[in-house]
Amino acid sequence: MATTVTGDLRTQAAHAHAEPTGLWSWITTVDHKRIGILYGASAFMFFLIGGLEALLLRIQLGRPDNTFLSPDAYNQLFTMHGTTMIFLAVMPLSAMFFNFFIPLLIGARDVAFPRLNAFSYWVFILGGLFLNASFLFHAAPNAGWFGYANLTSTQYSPGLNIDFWMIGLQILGIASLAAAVNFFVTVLNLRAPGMKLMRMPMFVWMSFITQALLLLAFPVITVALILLMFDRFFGTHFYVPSAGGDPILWQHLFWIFGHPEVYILILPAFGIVSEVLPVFSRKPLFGYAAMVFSGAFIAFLGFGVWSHHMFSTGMGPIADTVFSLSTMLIAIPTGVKIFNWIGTIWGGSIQLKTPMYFALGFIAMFIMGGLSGVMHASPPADLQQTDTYFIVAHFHYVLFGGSIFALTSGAYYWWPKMFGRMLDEKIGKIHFWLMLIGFNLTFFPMHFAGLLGMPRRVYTYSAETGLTWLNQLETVGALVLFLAIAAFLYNILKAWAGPRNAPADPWNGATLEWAIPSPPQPFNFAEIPVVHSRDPLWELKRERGGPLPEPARVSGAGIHMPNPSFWPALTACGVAAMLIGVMLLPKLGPWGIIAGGALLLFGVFNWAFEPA
Amino acid sequence: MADTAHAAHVGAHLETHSETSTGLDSRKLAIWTFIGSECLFFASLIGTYLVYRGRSLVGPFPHEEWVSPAGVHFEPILEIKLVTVGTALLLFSSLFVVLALNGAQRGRRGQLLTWLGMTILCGMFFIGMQVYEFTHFVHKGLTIKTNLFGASFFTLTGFHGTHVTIGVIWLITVFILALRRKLPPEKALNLEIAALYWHFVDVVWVVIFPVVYLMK
Amino acid sequence: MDAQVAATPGTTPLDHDHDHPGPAVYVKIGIILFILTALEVAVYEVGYNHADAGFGAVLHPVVVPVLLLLSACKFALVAMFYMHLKSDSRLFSGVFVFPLVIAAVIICALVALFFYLHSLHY
Amino acid sequence: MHQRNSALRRHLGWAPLCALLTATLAACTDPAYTQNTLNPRGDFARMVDHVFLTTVWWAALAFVLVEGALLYAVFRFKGRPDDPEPKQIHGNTTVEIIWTIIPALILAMIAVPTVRAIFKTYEVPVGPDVTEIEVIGHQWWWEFRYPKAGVVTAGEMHVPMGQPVALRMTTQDVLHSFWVPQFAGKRDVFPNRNNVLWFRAEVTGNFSGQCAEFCGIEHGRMGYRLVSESPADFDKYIKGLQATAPPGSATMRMVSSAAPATPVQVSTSGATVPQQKARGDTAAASVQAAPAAPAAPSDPLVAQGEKLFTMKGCIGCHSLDATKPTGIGPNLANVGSRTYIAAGMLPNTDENLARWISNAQAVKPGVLMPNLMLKPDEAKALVAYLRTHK
Ligand code: HEA
Ligand code: HEA
Ligand code: HEC
Ligand code: CUA
Ligand SMILES: [Cu+2]
Repeated sequence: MATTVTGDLRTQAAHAHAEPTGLWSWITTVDHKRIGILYGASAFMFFLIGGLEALLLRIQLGRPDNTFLSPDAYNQLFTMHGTTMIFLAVMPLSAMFFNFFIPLLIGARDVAFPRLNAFSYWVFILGGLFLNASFLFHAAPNAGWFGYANLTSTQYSPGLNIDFWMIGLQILGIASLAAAVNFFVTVLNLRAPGMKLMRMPMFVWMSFITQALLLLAFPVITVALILLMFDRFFGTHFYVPSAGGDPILWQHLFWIFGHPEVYILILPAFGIVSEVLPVFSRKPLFGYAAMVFSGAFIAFLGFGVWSHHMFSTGMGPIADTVFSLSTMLIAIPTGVKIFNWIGTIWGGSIQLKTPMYFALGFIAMFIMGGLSGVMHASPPADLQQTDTYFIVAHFHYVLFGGSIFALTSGAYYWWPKMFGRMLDEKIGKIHFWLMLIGFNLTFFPMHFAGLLGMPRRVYTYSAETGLTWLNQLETVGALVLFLAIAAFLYNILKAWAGPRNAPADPWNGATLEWAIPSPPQPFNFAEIPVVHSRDPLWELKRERGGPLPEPARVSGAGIHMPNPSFWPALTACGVAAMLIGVMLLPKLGPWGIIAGGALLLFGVFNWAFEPA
Repeated sequence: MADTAHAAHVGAHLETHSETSTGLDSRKLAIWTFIGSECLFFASLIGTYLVYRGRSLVGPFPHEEWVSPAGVHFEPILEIKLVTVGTALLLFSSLFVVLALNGAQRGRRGQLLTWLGMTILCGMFFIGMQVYEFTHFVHKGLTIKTNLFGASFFTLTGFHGTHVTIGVIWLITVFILALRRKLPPEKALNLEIAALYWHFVDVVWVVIFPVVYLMK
Repeated sequence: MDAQVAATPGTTPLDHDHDHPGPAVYVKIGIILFILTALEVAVYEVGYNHADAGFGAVLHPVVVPVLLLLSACKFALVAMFYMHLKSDSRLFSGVFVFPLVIAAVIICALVALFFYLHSLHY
Repeated sequence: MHQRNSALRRHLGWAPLCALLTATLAACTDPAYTQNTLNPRGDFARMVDHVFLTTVWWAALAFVLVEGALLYAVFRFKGRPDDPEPKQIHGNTTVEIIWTIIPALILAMIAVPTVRAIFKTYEVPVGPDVTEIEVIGHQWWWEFRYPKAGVVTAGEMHVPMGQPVALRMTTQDVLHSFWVPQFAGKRDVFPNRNNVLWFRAEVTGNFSGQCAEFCGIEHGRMGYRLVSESPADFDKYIKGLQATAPPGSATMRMVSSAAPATPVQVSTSGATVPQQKARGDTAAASVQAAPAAPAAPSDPLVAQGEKLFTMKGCIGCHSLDATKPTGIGPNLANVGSRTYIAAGMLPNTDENLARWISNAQAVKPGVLMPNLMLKPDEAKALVAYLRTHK
């Protein structure tokens, strides 16, 4: 029975479905796959920008007392590097995978609200461009990615820098929230028949938990930013000590958001490797239920540890103790995940393809980042570590060694499905080794630099500190990383120029997306599959006693898909215009806000009453 | 093959009420998700208000009198009576909208229009109450800049007021639909979703009212 | 067997047919809400303005918890009956209550942390 | 030893593993690292180091076991595409329980010393032998006040070796973080309250530290020097500072009773931060026997410098009297004898001093001291004058 249903997918012969092309089709698209590609392309562009910023930082630090960058330029660059990497690179790269693959993995034709999905993307890209536009005014944000009050007050930061940051992040927050509602509902509601919650692929589970985190964490930073905005524009004193305000409130609100945020960055990565490892070990994921629950537990605990970023603020011994212990607790569910991954490859038949390289690299590097995290969790020890390069080492191990390695693994794994083209294995492996070496060369010495006395966010240091050689190693490492990313770019371009001949199932995959052609047709599944197990495709192949025939492209006639729409993009412009209007209050008066609001309302009403 | 046809149907009407994996309507689930998220939004604002309670360096204060250094005397600024009326109106509006929904679901157009109209009126009165309260405070010398109480009070109640305003606009839209006979029972969900949002705005006030106005 | 599974879309449907209470219940709840609000204001009046003697003196030290309790009752009534959480799918309750718990914990934690911080004097 | 390291560096510097080895070897003892936290020289830092090393050893154990298992699995279970399908295992409850419990036990081993140390970090020493220092952060330099002695200085903090030091810290403007790498850890400073840190120096010497919370354009150059000296030398140092007050020591008394109050004015509106209780009034008595202030200048260059100091407006931001807390700029009462100037950035040579005062903006862009456009001979005169303030 199941065989027939899924079998039907591949046997319906017909004319190819004509896909729309052209710029307008991208602006009005509501196809989750195209939106995914938009997310991916934009995020990768931002990743390159963020990486370039990092390179400049590293060049500046390559010599003591260097004057390559002015102090102000350095401050702008590290702030934008952090902000870009977190909000404009890793989060939207994850969003690319949510968009493209959640519907495919759960056997759906699209997300629950396709137009809302387009809206999210357009808000995101406008926010990202707005943030980066600050460079044109020589006023890029310059107070660090967590912008501690009261440095961000008008008194100490009178320029536009902080305005750009504050407004930009609010715009991005709206994008994240809209997307989170959408995917939360999609996962709950659009699963194919038989796809019970405990049959969902692990990537879907981790993404689902990530949406919950987004929904709960982003409102908090929104409020923190609103209070800052009121301080800066309307003369309130939320963070102004002279009037009784307390800058520490910012820190609490920021990190109530900020810590869940780091799990927002890592959980999708956990999901990706949980897909890759079983496929390339030819063995199901070890301890599926434990993986689900540990993911949920990590997310839940993530709301109770925020003050571990504030140990040096002197919160008092009881608060320190509570937050220290809760933080340490997170190592347990995370350890469970690591062990289950090792359990997955244990006894498997490991196929060392590029995605697997990156997945294994992820485990190895993330463990190191996690262990240094546990070292920070001890407040007395953290009094030495905090705000030094030891912390910088920690978070690059979890963010780059964790998120970026896993996202790269996902890119190699799913590239054929997304674009119908294979990435080159040989270049992929060169990419991997360059990245592994460059990464460790850049960030491993940072542990020592930090312990030996290098504070973070300093635009230079003097030779007397003895830290020159460590910094030089790091700079060389960053150059190797540059080569690694260049190799990846080359691989992409090469695939682009090559034939579009990727098979539907190049890796002997276990999940639904491998049952349909590469790249998928707009409606994904000609017929919605019925699911009976966690690894539906493996089950099917086992029943058949061998690989499945290549699925044919079908006409899709009679399948109703949502129409393209221009209104989401227009509404997004309204949202951005309204918030930018706040920033232009002194120039335009309320008119900017009113114009943006009008555009927003116009967009929303047209959207609401447009037939889907 | 009835089940296959049925399955294809699932994907076909993505934004309409159709069979979903949970059997729940996606839009209703979405508004609940959004409401869950809003809980954290208001929690942050209420948290800020509480953290700054009693920490203003200068008056006027919510519950205490204050004599400024220049010798000007300020009464406690909050007007409990006025706000109690507003609170009651908002609570009743919750009752009204649920009656309107009941009407919509049963196809009783009169019931729907009457109670929906009443809801909108209550909402408008509430907004009017707040506008009056705000201007009154400003005249009495409390602005958003004056002190921490002013800042956190206006921000918290102001954002709540903004939510009420959005709710009113939304309900008016639904009211117009109903007037034009575009809200038949099978589309009552359009009102149900707006009503859920409206109730949420109401329960937020249920928290704000004692926290801001009644606790000294 | 397989056909059976396929016929049920997704997992088990969680939504019962709308067995929402009728207008009579709504009005009753409305009256209770009104009474609770009146009680709140009464607690405020008696607990603060007549705190020197009689019932006011008893009430005075517990005004805040009593107010919070009354408010929680109102909150629960609206959520359960007007927002239909009592009769609707439990998924909706989960999606609402979980954030609510986190929200409450965060508010309490913030208040406690600041109180503790201000109690430290160096 | 040092040489061997650099040889190693040259040959194998690229390999992370060697970096690890070299660094650990070098780190423990190498005085080349002036802010080395692995080389504690005070009891607080030693305690912190101990907790840190505990976490390191447990983490190292976890690291070796887990990475080892990972590597082993990768090599042991490497397969080929045509291999038969491996055994399909979905989980194993016993194993899963074990690897939940073991990390929990390891964490307990870390948590116990951690919690013990947390409470110690807040136990600020009190008593007559405690040297209290008020640390005040400014964009981008540190001010130090000795309330018992009624003196203030900047950029260089002197402490008596072997005696407990209690730091009471706040800031004049934005958040900073006071970091004493080899003696204690860091504490952030806030404009609206005091924070504390304490330590007891075990050795004498000149050490460096710097601001560790991003605080604006020159955060990177917000350093200071810590001079640990014998109690006798420390006494001399304090006496010397007290002596910078003009004769007729009424001012001294005034400061010594006012200083504890730390009149930290927040610049925006002039509201004051809660004042501390007066402390150390008794100490003022011991201040009587101070030597006289510098005699009237005999050197004409110094005399010219003295005039310029007023004419060029230096006096508007700087005081030469260590018993008077000053406004915008650091107190210069003993600038002539400081080892470094400009917040730990420049060794205090005549050239550096001249460079700094001629155009501070060129040395430390964005600094709050303006470019005063001094001609070289003016700078020279000022340097000569400042040199007389030791
Ligand atoms: C992807 C992002 C990510 C992730 C996953 C983590 C994970 C963790 N982080 Fe990290 N963290 C950041 C991103 C992340 N962090 C960032 C960006 C900052 C700096 C922000 C800034 O200041 O700019 C930061 C800062 C930071 C601090 C503040 C330091 C300071 O500023 O002073 C602390 C303190 O406790 C901390 C702790 C932890 C802990 C305990 C974990 C744990 O979740 C790790 C758990 C994992 C393991 C422990 C490894 C696997 C487990 C085993 C193999 C089992 C056996 C192990 C043991 C028994 C120990 N992190
Ligand atoms: C996911 C997040 C992420 C990622 C991937 C990275 C990647 C890198 N980061 Fe990171 N970093 C952060 C997040 C991240 N960072 C955060 C949050 C901070 C804190 C900020 C703060 O303090 O506020 C920080 C801070 C930070 C600092 C500390 C600055 C300071 O405190 O003074 C340094 C210093 O070396 C650094 C270096 C690097 C390097 C060398 C890379 C490299 O891995 C980058 C590799 C990429 C490239 C080298 C790009 C190559 C580009 C091309 C091939 C493109 C050519 C193309 C065109 C011309 C279009 N980063
Ligand atoms: C507008 C205020 C201002 C004026 C005028 C000013 N300074 Fe400064 N000065 C400062 C500030 C602020 C610093 C601290 C700079 C830093 O390190 O960030 C400083 C630092 C110094 C230092 C270094 C002190 C140390 O130990 O680190 C010296 C020396 C100095 N000034 C001398 C002078 C002289 C001489 C003049 C006049 C010719 C002068 N200053 C005029 C504000 C001023
Ligand atoms: Cu002061 Cu950084
Ligand atoms: Cu954290």
